[in-house]
Amino acid sequence: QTALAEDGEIKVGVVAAESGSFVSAGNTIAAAAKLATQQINDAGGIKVAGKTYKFKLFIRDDRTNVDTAIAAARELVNDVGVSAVWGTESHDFSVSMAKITGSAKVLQFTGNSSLGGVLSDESVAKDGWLHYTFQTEPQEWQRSTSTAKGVLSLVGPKLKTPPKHSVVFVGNDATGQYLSENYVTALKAEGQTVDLVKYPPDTTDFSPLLTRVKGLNPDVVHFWYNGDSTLIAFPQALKLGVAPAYFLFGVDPGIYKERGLKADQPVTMSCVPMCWGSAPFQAVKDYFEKYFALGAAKGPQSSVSLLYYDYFFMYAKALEQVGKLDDPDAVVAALEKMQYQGVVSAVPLSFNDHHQVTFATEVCLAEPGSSDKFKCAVEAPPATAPKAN
Amino acid sequence: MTLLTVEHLYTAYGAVKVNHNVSMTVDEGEIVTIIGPNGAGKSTILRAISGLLKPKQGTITFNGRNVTGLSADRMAGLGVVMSPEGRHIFGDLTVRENLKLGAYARKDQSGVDADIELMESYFDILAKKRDAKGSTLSGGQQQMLAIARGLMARPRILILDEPSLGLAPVMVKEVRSVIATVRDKFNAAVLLVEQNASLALAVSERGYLLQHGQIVASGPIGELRESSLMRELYFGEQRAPAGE
Amino acid sequence: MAALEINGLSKAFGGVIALGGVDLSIPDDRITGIVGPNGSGKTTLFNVITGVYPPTGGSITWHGEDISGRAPHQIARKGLVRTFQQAMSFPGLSVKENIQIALERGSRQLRGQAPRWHTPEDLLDFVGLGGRGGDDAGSMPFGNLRRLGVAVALAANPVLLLLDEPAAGLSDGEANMLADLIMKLPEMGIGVCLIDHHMTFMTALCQRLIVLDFGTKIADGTTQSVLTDPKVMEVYLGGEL
Amino acid sequence: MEILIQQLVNSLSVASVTILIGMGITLIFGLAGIVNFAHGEFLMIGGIATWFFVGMGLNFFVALLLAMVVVGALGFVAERCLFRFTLDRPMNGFIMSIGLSVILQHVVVRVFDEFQKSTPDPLGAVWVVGDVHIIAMRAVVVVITAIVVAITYFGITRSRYGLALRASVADQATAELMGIPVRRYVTGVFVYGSILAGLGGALMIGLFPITPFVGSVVITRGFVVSLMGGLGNVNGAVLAGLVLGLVDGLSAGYGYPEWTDAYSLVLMIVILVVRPQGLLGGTLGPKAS
Amino acid sequence: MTMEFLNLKVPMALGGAHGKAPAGSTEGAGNRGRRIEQIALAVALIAIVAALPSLNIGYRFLSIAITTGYTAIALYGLGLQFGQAGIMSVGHAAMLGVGAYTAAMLSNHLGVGFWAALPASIVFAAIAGGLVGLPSLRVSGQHYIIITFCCCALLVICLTNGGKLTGAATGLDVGSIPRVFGINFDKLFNYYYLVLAALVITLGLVYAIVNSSYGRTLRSIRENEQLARAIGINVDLHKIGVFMASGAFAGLAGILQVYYLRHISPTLYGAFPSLYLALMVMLGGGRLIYGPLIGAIIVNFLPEVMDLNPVDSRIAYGVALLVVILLLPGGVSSGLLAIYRWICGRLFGRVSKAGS
Ligand SMILES: Nc1ncnc2c1ncn2[C@@H]1O[C@H](COP(=O)(O)OP(=O)(O)OP(=O)(O)O)[C@@H](O)[C@H]1O
Ligand SMILES: Nc1ncnc2c1ncn2[C@@H]1O[C@H](COP(=O)(O)OP(=O)(O)OP(=O)(O)O)[C@@H](O)[C@H]1O
Ligand SMILES: [Mg+2]
Ligand SMILES: [Mg+2]
Repeated sequence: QTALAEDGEIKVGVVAAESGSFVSAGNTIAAAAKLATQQINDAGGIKVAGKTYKFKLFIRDDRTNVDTAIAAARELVNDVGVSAVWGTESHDFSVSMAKITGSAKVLQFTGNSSLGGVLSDESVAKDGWLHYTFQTEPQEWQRSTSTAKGVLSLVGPKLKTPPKHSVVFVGNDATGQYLSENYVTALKAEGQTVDLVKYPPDTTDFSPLLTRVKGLNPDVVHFWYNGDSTLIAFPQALKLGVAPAYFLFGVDPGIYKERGLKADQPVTMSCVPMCWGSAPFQAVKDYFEKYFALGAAKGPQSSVSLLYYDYFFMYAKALEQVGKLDDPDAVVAALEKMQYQGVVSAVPLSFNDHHQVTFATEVCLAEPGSSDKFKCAVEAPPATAPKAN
Repeated sequence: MTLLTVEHLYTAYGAVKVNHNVSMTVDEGEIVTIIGPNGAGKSTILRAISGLLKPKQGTITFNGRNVTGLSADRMAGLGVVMSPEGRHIFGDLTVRENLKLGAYARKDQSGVDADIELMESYFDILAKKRDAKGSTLSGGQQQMLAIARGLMARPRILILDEPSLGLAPVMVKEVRSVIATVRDKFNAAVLLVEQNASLALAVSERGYLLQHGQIVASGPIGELRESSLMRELYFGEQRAPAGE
Repeated sequence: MAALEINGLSKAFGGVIALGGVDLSIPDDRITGIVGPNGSGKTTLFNVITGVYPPTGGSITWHGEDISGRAPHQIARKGLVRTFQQAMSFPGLSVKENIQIALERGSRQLRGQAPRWHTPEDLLDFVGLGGRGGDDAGSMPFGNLRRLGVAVALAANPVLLLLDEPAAGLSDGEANMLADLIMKLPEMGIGVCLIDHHMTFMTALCQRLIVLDFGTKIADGTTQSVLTDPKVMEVYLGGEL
Repeated sequence: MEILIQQLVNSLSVASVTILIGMGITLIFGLAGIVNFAHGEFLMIGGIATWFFVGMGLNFFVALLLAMVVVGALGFVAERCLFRFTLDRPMNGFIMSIGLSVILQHVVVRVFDEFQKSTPDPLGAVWVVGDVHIIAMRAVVVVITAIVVAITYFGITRSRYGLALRASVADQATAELMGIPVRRYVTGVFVYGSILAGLGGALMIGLFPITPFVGSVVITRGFVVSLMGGLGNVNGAVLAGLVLGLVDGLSAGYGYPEWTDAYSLVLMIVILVVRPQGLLGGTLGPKAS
Repeated sequence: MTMEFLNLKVPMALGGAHGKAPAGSTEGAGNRGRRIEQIALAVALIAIVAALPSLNIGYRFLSIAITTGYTAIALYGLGLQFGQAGIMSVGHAAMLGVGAYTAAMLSNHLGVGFWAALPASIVFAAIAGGLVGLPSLRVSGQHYIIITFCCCALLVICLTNGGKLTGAATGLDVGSIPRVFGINFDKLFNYYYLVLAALVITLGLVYAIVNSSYGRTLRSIRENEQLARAIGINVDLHKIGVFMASGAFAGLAGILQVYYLRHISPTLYGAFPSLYLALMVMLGGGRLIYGPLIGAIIVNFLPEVMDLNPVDSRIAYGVALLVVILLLPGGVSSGLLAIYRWICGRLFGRVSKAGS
């Protein structure tokens, strides 16, 4: 069932939500894929065993519906015969799809943080069901630690006394449940006492829960994970005077500026994975220029595209290294060993032995009273997982 | 003066034809009865006149004005008011509210309270059950309420579909006098469908005999009662085939 | 002892006393009539007997068994089946299916007898609706609907059939035909208890009349004697018939 | 103590938006006999329209009035072109309204985009009393809700329209025989309910950002309020809205936060089982057989 | 109470809103010719559907056909409940959820595989159906609908907060179906036939129920509860019975779903999937035997067929729904049936007498 390229084409697929409730994240994947494949093809394609191949991209909408996602995966894998798939952005779909791609030896790149929960020695081993699956979001403890360090180091100097008590405010869905555990651990490792408050997904009026948070007397409130919800909750928190400092995960400085958000308190924010509103590296800046030039929308989720972009290049590089198109096992082996200098990270990207990528997270501080002055930092990813003390 | 004229009326429910070429008149202050076996289409004529059912063909003229096809609420506004078969009391509303609704189309809201008292004097049960919900009334009590509710509109013509249904003999007599009152006091005509022979014969002046959706005889009620169909129907002198 | 024995039965709705301690005995091999002014509690009596409302006080004994407070379907299965004052059917179904449903239910309560009607058509013929089986029960004229109501109740295989104003809306001629039909029932082993205001109909059918007024029994006896009772004449008949 | 007072203040403001949604639904459901699942989308469009007009440079409160007009017109068209034809089959109307909600969501996505929309806080002020923060815009929402409740109460419950509407939903044909222009009234109620949705949406975007998908989040609460209070019962909607607001405020403040949504659901089921006609009693809605 | 009095269509309870049974409905299909016609149609349909995979239709199509299949099974339960007993639910996905989670939890915590879990899923979903049905004995149609919606939301909250037991928001994974007679169900074709077999059994059972005296009993409850009680029908018992039957079919659908997706999470069983189930039944028509199947086919395949821009396709989809509901209030199946009868009438020169 291996996808054999014909006429110098390598078929690759994307499954993403172009409609339905995940549409804002889903659209960014398709946009990134188009940009990456176009760049690779324009630069002369992929040279394998002396022959030149171009990527042929098949994009399928999953309508934020798992049945459609599976049908799309089946189609791409069995009918179209792609050799690799990018997507999806939601956990359930990725997992269900991995069962299809894995058994057909089709590579799958998915920027799904909670996938970390199932990537294990066993599942990524040679006959494991995730052997062909790669997680393109950083390992959660890495992101959590570099974020926690970044937030505390930026906020600390702005407060009268160093922050000691953090409250993590997170949506009670799959990603939220999985992510918050790691972040709480990371904060504890940085010496914080931490309270975790989960809000039901789809909450619109946060004032009762925020008042509860206020009652906990936090030094810093961390709005974790869902940028859209954070953008609803944060202004309410400001009005209720919930805390002396805030951290907004997944809120891009670009959005902060666009919304004209402003606070007297220090506010930090971070993006998944790099911010388009205040990009730390020239490469990222260039990337977003091209990305938005293609007509992609500027939203809280725009950065998600970066979780997919680099991996087209990595995959192309791996194919060239292997020199064969019909040996997915060799491609996996090549990827496992590869160091690739991508856009998303200052240090080369690489996968660990659980097929998880490593890179740092950018954290920015908005100067109190301003909506467009940012100070950003990228904490180097830690080498080992933190332990709460 | 002719108040209501029906000319060449045809009615149907979907493909089921009911009335064929029905023509009739009601004069001002007159009491007219339509008589006919079960399923002859009596109620259907009344529905067409009161605007609940659009006629397939024919014209209905009221007070010199062509009212064919007007909706029921417009007809009520003009003074054509029907008290339907099977009472149709608003079960969730109180007796008083039911009466008030009867007067909905009236412009002179001031007279309404006085009329409610009048109705309560005709049917004393309505006073006793003033605040009871319609659904808790007994069948006969509901029937009285339905008639009173129709009267509350101060209609020019009151259409009653089987008003004596479910009434005790003593109340049937009461209804008889109320119908007479309608004409005398309210100055209204009455168009009646009634199975109770003694009531129909006692109150009405003229009648139409309906069979298979068509008018087969008409005239002063005294003459009609001699017709064979009428005898068969009302007095059971001969058996009509069942299920007509 | 009669099949249905009612002792001191009372029913109050809030302040309204619909039944104020009624004693009755109704046999299941005859036709018994109940009359009374509007609102005197006749329908309520049926409702309480058939379990639609629990009684406020008193007892109902059916063939020696106390059935007060039982659920309506349990009472129906014991052979006490009623019709409704507002004629009822299963409106969205065909006339035939209306009867079939009840027949199937009734055939499970045969109490050792042979079924009286084998097919819906038999029963339709019996009530004079022969050939109407395909009609939609919801769009029948009033009179036929009444007949269908009786047919459905008969199909449920009653021992005592409680009819609430079966002749309402029928002309005298039609009422006579219905009376002929009801007359046949006791011979078939079905007792009848009947409410109606149609006096020619009642006098033709019932040898015995019970009169209720304000929830109490004011007369009980032969039709002749009851109808000449001055009290009944006053409250119910409003003078001579 | 401040926290408790703050929670009570919050509850009141949560309750008022809920009341506005619930009141629109209770009128449309209980008095016009239409189960409009797209009511949430009507609200969303009210919010998006406000955002659009504010973006054009209009004052927030002018935009709010325009949004009410827009949604009212939408309601008029929907009733005249769609729900009119399903009055006798409420379940079909219900399914149709689901279709309508899909259409409205995606038309908004098509015309604008799928991202959150927000307007600057129209008032911006926050009054701090002790340590209790009273957000000016929320206070305004409470006041507007109170005014609307009063208008509705006297306009619908106290006038003869209320009675006529209750009669119409119970038995349309007989109501017509009484001279009640049932069709016109149904349209009227539907449009009025829609205008309330428009107002709710406008006020909502005055409080926090909304997305084209917000309708489906608020709609359940609207139905819960209308049934809990009693269909068609304005007072009932107010009471139920307050109860829900209080339950939300207190459970969020003192319960297990991840179970926040469950408290009000359980409460509603219990109330409906114990009092099927709702707390204050109402119509049976689309005629129950 | 006379329903059609005054000849205005009386608005019926939200529950039983299909109006009159369309001509030629399965209800009381007594006529022998019609029965032969039905059997022939069923055989032809099954033959076509069974032959589909060999026509090289592609995996995408096949996948969607599987989804359609198990959705249709759940819809048949809902169709019984709504079409026959007249009680609608917009929380039916919760019943699927109980079936699916029963299987997944048995597999994860007790190592019980597909075949052993199958009866358990059906039984648990049936019990859940009965429990959720209890309030319907007290509250009226439209109130009950909202209760089902809330029950569904509650289930999702419980599953989301169920920790290890339910896999919380992340959900649970299951393995493959153990082979029987050497059939490997990991092959999509084989899974397709498994679902097809389940669907055919469902169809047969539903057909039998609808045409049995039990089916008639349910319809009598739909049409007039009070009268049904008065002739000795235990209305409450049968209502709960139909909820349990409906739940059982949903349970079957649920276990088929979980072993197809191989991974489930609470959001699959929330408000939206539930609404779509209700929508499919209404669209296809709850009272005709092929109604639920047609509804499932339309909803699952329509977006595929109209593969416009996703946003446009949603709009077109909504518009199509409005048009269907307005023009064919009895559902697409009744519209198709009318066309079929019309053609037959034309072809054979006889006017179909059904329903006249
Ligand atoms: N809603 C309806 N749909 C179809 N046919 C109907 C409908 N209502 C009545 N019919 C039919 O129309 C015919 C006339 O009915 P109608 O109710 O006018 O009779 P009627 O003379 O008033 O009889 P009754 O004395 O029993 O009240 C009957 O054959 C009946 O079956
Ligand atoms: N559910 C109820 N709630 C309150 N009062 C009721 C209820 N049902 C009946 N009543 C009252 O009880 C009394 C008896 O009513 P019932 O229906 O038994 O009278 P009836 O003898 O059948 O009269 P009719 O001959 O008019 O049918 C009436 O005054 C009625 O208003
Ligand atoms: Mg009639
Ligand atoms: Mg009575």
